[in-house]
Amino acid sequence: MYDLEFLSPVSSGPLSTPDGGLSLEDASASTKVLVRAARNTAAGAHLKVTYGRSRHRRDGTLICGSRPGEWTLLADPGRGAELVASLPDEGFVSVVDITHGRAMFRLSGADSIGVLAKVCNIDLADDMTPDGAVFSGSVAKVTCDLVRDDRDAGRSYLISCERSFGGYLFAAMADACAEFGINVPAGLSVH
Amino acid sequence: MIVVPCPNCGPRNSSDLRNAGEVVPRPDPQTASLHEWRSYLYLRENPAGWVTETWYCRSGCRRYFTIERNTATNEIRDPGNS
Amino acid sequence: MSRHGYTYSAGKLLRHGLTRGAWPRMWGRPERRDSYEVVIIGGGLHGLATAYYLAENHGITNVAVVDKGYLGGGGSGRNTAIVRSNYLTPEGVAFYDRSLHLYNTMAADLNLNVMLSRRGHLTLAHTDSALRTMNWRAEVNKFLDIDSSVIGPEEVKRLTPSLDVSTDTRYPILGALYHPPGGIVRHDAVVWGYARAADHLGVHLLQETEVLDIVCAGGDGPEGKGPGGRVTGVRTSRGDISSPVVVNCTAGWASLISNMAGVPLAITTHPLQAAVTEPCKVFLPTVVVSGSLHVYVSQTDRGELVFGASVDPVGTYRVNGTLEFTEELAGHVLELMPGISKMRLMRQWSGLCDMTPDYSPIMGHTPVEGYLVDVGWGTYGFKAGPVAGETMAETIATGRTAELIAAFTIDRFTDGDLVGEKGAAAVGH
Amino acid sequence: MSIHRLPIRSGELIDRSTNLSFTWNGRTFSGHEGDTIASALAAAGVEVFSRGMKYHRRRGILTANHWDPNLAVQVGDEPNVRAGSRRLVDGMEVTAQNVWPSLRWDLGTANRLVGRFLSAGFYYKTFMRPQFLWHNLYQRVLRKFAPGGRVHWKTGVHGEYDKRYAHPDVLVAGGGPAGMAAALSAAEAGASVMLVEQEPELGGHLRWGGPGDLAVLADLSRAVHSNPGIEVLCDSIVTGRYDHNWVAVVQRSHPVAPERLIKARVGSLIVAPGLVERPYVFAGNDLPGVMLAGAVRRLVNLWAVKPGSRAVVLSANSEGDAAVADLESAGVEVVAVLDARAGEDVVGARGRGRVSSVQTGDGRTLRADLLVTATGWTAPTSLLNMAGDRPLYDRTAARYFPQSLPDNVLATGGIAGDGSTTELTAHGRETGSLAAQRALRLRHARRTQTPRSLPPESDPPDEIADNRIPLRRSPHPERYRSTTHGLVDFSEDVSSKDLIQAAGEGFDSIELMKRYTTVTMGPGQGKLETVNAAAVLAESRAVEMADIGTTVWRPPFSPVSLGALAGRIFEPVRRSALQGWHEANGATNLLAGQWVRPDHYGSPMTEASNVRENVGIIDVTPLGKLDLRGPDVANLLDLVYVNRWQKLEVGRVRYGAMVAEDGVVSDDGVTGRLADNHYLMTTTSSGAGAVWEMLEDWLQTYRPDWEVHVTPVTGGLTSINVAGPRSRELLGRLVEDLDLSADAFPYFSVRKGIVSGVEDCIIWRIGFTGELSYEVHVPSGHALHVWESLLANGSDLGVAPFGVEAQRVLRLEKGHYIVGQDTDGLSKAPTAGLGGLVKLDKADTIGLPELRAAFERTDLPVLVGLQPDEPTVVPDEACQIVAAEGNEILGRVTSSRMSPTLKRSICLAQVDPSLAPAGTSVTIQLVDGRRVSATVQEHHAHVDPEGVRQRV
Repeated sequence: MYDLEFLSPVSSGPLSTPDGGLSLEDASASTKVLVRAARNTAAGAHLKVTYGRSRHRRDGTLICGSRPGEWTLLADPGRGAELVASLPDEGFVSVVDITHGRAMFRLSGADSIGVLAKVCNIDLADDMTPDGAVFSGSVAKVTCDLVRDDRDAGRSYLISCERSFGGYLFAAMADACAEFGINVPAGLSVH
Repeated sequence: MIVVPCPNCGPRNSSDLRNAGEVVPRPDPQTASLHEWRSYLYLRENPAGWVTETWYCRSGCRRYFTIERNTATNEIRDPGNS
Repeated sequence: MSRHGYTYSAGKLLRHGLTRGAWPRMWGRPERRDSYEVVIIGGGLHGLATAYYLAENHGITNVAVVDKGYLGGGGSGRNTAIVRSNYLTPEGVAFYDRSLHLYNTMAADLNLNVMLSRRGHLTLAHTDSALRTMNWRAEVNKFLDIDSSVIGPEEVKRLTPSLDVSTDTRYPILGALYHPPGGIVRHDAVVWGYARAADHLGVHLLQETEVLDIVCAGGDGPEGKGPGGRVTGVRTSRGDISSPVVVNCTAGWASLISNMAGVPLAITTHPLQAAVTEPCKVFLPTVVVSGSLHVYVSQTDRGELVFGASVDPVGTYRVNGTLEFTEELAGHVLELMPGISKMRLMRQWSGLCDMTPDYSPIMGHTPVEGYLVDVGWGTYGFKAGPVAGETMAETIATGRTAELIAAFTIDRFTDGDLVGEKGAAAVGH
Repeated sequence: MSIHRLPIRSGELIDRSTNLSFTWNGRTFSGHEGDTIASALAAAGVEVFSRGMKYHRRRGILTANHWDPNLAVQVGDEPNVRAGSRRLVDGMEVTAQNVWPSLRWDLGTANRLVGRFLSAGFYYKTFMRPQFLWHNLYQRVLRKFAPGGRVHWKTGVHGEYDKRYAHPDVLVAGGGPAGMAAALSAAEAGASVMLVEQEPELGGHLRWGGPGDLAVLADLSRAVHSNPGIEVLCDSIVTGRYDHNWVAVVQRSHPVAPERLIKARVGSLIVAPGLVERPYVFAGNDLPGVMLAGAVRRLVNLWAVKPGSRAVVLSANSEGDAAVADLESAGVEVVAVLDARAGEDVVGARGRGRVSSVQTGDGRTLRADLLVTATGWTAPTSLLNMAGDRPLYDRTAARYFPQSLPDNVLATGGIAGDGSTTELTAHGRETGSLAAQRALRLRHARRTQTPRSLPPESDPPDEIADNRIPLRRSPHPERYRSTTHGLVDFSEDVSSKDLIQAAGEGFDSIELMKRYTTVTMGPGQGKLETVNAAAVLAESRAVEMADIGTTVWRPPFSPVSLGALAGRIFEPVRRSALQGWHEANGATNLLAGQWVRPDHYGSPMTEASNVRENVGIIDVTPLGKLDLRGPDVANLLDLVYVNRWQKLEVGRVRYGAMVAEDGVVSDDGVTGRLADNHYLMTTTSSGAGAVWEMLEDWLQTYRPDWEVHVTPVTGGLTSINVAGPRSRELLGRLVEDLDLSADAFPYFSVRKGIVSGVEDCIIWRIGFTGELSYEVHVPSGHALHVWESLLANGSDLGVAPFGVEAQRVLRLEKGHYIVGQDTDGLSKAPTAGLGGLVKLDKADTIGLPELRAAFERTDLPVLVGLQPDEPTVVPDEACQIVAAEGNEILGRVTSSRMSPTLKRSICLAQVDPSLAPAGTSVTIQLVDGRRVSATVQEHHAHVDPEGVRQRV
């Protein structure tokens, strides 16, 4: 645990509509740990989700089956070392703390599906992408990992991308939100 | 924007993937003659019909896989079903 | 009557207007003979030009041009009609410069106005590395006496005021390769001009005649095809034709035709798409190309903007076009000219391009005697049409490979002597 | 002012309580909400809206809808607006296009005098000589006559356009009775439906029908709008159907965007666009006052506009008959109804500026100011063509019908056949159910194949056969052209006579005819013209229509603005964690691929000198970085690099170069071994993505037995190069528990450690600049802290940031080549001077046979260090190296700079092997044409070729 401040690639604070029906906020400081393991290893069994699905562990970690043989663990800031150490180390397993390597945002609210449908070609209907769905795709031309992670029965998505795209992507998302009533601060430019 | 059936992700828009072209077996670099090697590098069947080709699921599972596609119609089938 | 048949002129227009008399046919629909001295597969620009120069320059008139459809129905009528000679390699420059020369005198030579418009050709550079490539091309061009130079953003703006040369854009225009002789031609007229002239010289233009097979003897492969053999004729949808010389002048189908002779090619076929807007009053005086943005654009005399791009990344014989092409095209055009967002795209189409590993054609003799190729033109076929016809005719008539095409031999891939044009070719229109 | 406005009509669209003011050619007019531009002007008595393209004849309303070729106008800065369908907006400034100086007095009419000389393709037959006249005069004149509106390229902006994706099970193109019925039944079957209608309101032809039609319309429309499973998009057009049912919709009714492109992946596409009425070809058919029956019906019933006062109607069908009734109800005197079914005909219309008399087939001349024709329909089969269909001509019905469609495209409504409203809606309902069934099966399969989705709870719906009862095909006379010649293409001014002439000249296939005469090439793309053109061709060749075929209708169905197609332009840019600092501290940026990075901070030469004399720091984050883990990493490195990797020890770093399978140099970088099974690879900035994908390819398809995990960490590790003779001292102030001495931390080794309190930093000692230098890779969330600490702790050492330009100078002084700049698409390993690095005796390396072949060649170009003999001359990069005598290119300068260290110009160059030996004098041709001499150097490096400085 550093006593240094984590500097996010996103300089903007949370944005939301006056009625709170749509919000976009930076979550880049969250702990993100990437686990790669062959199917037959203990780590794979331990994490208990398959590609495309996610589950909340009791310790607050969101475990995402992000690719075949690949998991992403998402948790509150500062838990990287703990999560890395928590995995059974047998067989061919790689655990990489990618907290610094990924920008992440949370997009929430009933209109979030409308926002995302403007910049992402994935079918977001409830049967194709239900709560807990994990998927990857292009968002405003940046490859992203997404999780539908509803909150308080409201639609919500976690969207993460390579860190260096973070500033651009946050601005592009904010821009897509504008027609739903979010006031985009001046200076948040997609270029 | 054709749909490419990724064996891991399900159907995906082709813009999420990269087409890596016809599958051409790589000759043994120790024994191949230069002529064989350059045939592997440059010569292609290029049929107007079914071709076995590789795709990389760039925005999705990041796996390489092969499918059969009809280059005259863009129909796609699994190599297992041909 | 002239050597091209009925002579067109302003006077003739006047006479026909006054008498309302019918104009003669530009070409006939002749009866097929059983044998020809030369059979050319493909009734597009290359095939017709080859036939014309065989007849005109070498007196070989017992020639048939066979096409499965109508004249100029393939790439000849689907390209964006740009001509230029500012290539990267000395081989490329010499070759395309000869072509440009033939285009310059074509209207008079063929007695048909092909509407050559030498309006200047700008290849924009948005990055340091692109600018370096432009410099490279300019230096090679200048050394070979081609009118070509790198100019700065102010000069770009002066030549083409609708371009956005401000520096705060995502793709700022850092400069451009400027090639004053480059321009556009009415592509269909070029086809018709060669067709009309070849027809008059005695060449048979056999439309709606599909080649089903190339007949060979003595080769290593099945049915006597392949290396070591020789050609004896073609089998068509309208009967067999015997001929000691068969020339593959097709684009889009070159691999399939060549396989009929047992000669595999280093080609993959990709569509190249184009589109045109509704007409608007003329405002774009030059041909503008951006390699980084994969777009080229010019405005026709009718006021339409004609757009092209680089070939589709996925090889296919489909020519029905894609939506994403128009989306990317529009985005890129508006990066260059943000003021024209209200123009409407009216029609899109695509043609097939036979791409070779080094973006240069495959020309001349093959391991099968009497079977010659003029294929693999990628996206450059239109510019090269006249010189390809001239050099192929020379190669056929003399039996020796014409000097200008010596670098484009079929053997270069197995010999490891690729031509270096690829560096400049990303979108080199 | 609304002199032609009729009393209230039951189906009218206008809201008479509103008053919208607009201008037409500078004069103020008014209209109502619901008016089109054309209906408001027609109500005010305007008869002429445009001029023909070639002969500049006056043009009035012909079809009074979207396809009207005579109603293209300029609205503000928007050219080519369809006044026949664009709804009036208060304050619109509307002007006529293609006229000069005015619509009323147009000088272009002079062309009419010479019209007989301007036959099809006339321009191909003249202006051949002299050439200079063509270039300098004729062409300029021709360009002046280009049709169309004005694009405001100086002031226009790319406005608020956006796009969205959609995934409806069923998309219905066309909101007429059949389309609405189809949407309803599809939604009832459980499908999600998108219903797209071109007009601002649903209803299609029911809108201008009688009370019965209007009642059906009201019921259907209410049901559609209240069904939650149907998304209704009016004022929107399905512009294209592409492979795998990728469908483009341009929505004009969006509350924010002027036009929004919707890209829909559709389960089933239902094509229900109705029919397009076609004009009749006869002399004078382009006179104002000649209208189609549909135009009259729309003007009267939708906008309550009286289209004339004395009418002659030529009717071949019920639409013509209904027009007669509408005209009578509007108080228009119907002078004569000519029944085309009984062989009656019109041979001409005459008048100055507007029809004043009509010549009939039986020789009568009738006085009239309105001539209405109803001679049949064109099926707008564009979307079906795009789906691969080749519609067939049916002689009895005198129009084209779909032939064979893929399972995911269905046709209903007028395009599929004729029927009463009841029959059309019944067919629509059956089509909707079938489409839904097929789409739901697809959705079931998609859910089964997609791991993130909810697995389906039930079996897929049963496949049902297409048991729809086809709509009938009502007999219709084949009436295309009268005994006289008239216009076939109104936008292009092409007459039937032109077409017959073209066929006679050899342009006797429809495609050749199209190209020669430009028929169907205008903005309508043949909606009105195609069938008439085919009919004239058939006539001239004396063959059946069915033998002619039609031109292939290409997308888009209706023209789409570039703004809508472009949408929001997404061009991702990448920024390092330090980019904000750079910009706040005076950096001039450089765009390198997707990266934005500092080129310099004011003076690149000073920055470079400071590195040689003191210490500089540079942000090199864009350097590609790949974390490699697993027992087989060394095997992988052996495969992808030309050199050997099995013996790299933990804590050591090695340079590696890559070639592709064709032997051409593709990338390079250093790779360090951090632990037994843990490496960090770096690549060029531009090659990072490609190298990653290439590694995955080899691991997945060629050696799946190897255990290696590749993780890209480019942005996660911010890379800072600390370079210069005082770099050790500077870095020493910030590291904890790390001995930086030459013995403990030698050249080309790597350590992990804490830098300025930041853990997990990776430091390696390499020398791209040729100086003692350390590359520090810092977890990016803390990178700014480290960067600022370096600056804060080194002011006494002279630390200063340097940018890319200074780095380029430094590396050139040191003679390091850059892949893609000093090498090109043909450069093989020997050219780059990799002879000492390449190991040809490995079991496998990418491109191994080509590597072996390359080293046997003696003719490959060679990269050399080069110094101009005149030290102040810096040849531009790309200058050619030429033979001193004769006309031959022997190489080129690939990199060049003024060296601040040597105070002279230095270069790298690719040269012919004959020029490669050190000491050879070569000739460089400068950009201005001057030639200078230069001497080949012994080393690539101009400064410190022995490498003393970086090894201290």
